[in-house]
Amino acid sequence: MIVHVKLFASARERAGADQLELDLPINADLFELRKILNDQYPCFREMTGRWAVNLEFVPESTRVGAVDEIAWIPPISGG
Amino acid sequence: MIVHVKLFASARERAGADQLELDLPINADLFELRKILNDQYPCFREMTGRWAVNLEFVPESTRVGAVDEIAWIPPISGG
Amino acid sequence: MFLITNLTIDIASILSTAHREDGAVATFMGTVRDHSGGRSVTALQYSVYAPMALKSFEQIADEVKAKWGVTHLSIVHRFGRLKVGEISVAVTAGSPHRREALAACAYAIDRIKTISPIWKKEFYNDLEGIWVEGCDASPRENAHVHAY
Amino acid sequence: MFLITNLTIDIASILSTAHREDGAVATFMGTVRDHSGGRSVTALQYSVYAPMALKSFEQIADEVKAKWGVTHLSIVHRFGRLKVGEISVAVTAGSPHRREALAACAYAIDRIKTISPIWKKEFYNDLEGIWVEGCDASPRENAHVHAY
Repeated sequence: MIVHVKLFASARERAGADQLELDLPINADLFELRKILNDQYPCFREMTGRWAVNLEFVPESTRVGAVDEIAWIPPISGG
Repeated sequence: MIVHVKLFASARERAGADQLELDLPINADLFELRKILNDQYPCFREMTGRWAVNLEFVPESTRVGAVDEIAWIPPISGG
Repeated sequence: MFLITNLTIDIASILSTAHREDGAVATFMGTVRDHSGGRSVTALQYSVYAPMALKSFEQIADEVKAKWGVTHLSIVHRFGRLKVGEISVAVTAGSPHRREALAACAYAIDRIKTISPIWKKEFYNDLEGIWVEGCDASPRENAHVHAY
Repeated sequence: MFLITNLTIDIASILSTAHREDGAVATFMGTVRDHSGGRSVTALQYSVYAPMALKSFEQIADEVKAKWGVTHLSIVHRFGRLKVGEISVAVTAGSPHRREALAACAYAIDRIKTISPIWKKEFYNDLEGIWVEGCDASPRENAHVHAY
């Protein structure tokens, strides 16, 4: 299945894109997504951050589907 | 010696004056001033408050003179 | 800035005097509530011993700067008659850090209520008005209560 | 009011939306400092994941209302490029009581810095600009850190 990962700030600049398209196995979780991301975009290997799905922070064990809004959240610095 | 006592808020309304003039013995302290005040203005007997001399809160043992600015400070409620 | 005024407190102009280069500006505003002790309040009147109140504001600013290293503290207090919703007091603190700015505001307003010679009279629908009797702590007690 | 805007934050208009009948209104403003980590800062750029940030503001308001019973909380955050001295964030809390209003402001700004997906890039005199890496706590850790 095709999923899209939204990128922001340092991650967006390093990847050179607002979002990335990935082909994941059905029922994949964010841990598997991260592995595929690291393989296809080596710049991700060193990145720290959190996952958000449908506007909520979620653990890496969360399974994702094609309709979910998936975002990679680098360390935040608002305020 | 003649001293003046500034009054505010409830004390001012009860005494019906912005300030009171009192004749005190030389070297009197605020404790003696209060006794004379209570004698001459019975409405003071029930009043709680603090003394200020020259814009500072002071204890009742403070001696006052004719040049001091003496004020009776009822319980405050600013803010 | 330390000010006692019978004019409407203009919070925007007060904030324009804060040192915005500091990074953190905290403000506390007290406003006239429409009720007090279960009764409906129609208006307030503040009476002030102005020279002593201004001196107390300066003292509070000195305390705040010593305790939290804030770079800026302003206190503005109204006197005279106020309507419901009007600002009675505005405290503004500027600091490099947010915790200090907020703590300075909290401390300053507590101190105003303890040492600044200001009195509030509440007016109700059907009554003459009553002077609110608040803090009557001795200066020595204050020093202990506020030594945090 | 929850707002993410690229326009100058107008603190007077934000305060006009606060419930002044409440008695206590506290505000915290973060402004752009002219230095960071010993370096001179010339400008900032904020980037925001807007729908998630707005959702986080609503969550923070719910938490604040549950914890302190404040009646009003507004959060406004800038995005885009800011000059030194400009307001980046403004939090306003209205409450019947001063301690709650100030505590709500302090809590809300801490939470924004922990859960709101907003990023700051600092520009210096001679450099391209660097994304500031701040909070990376997991949501579960947050819950503990902020359970005060």
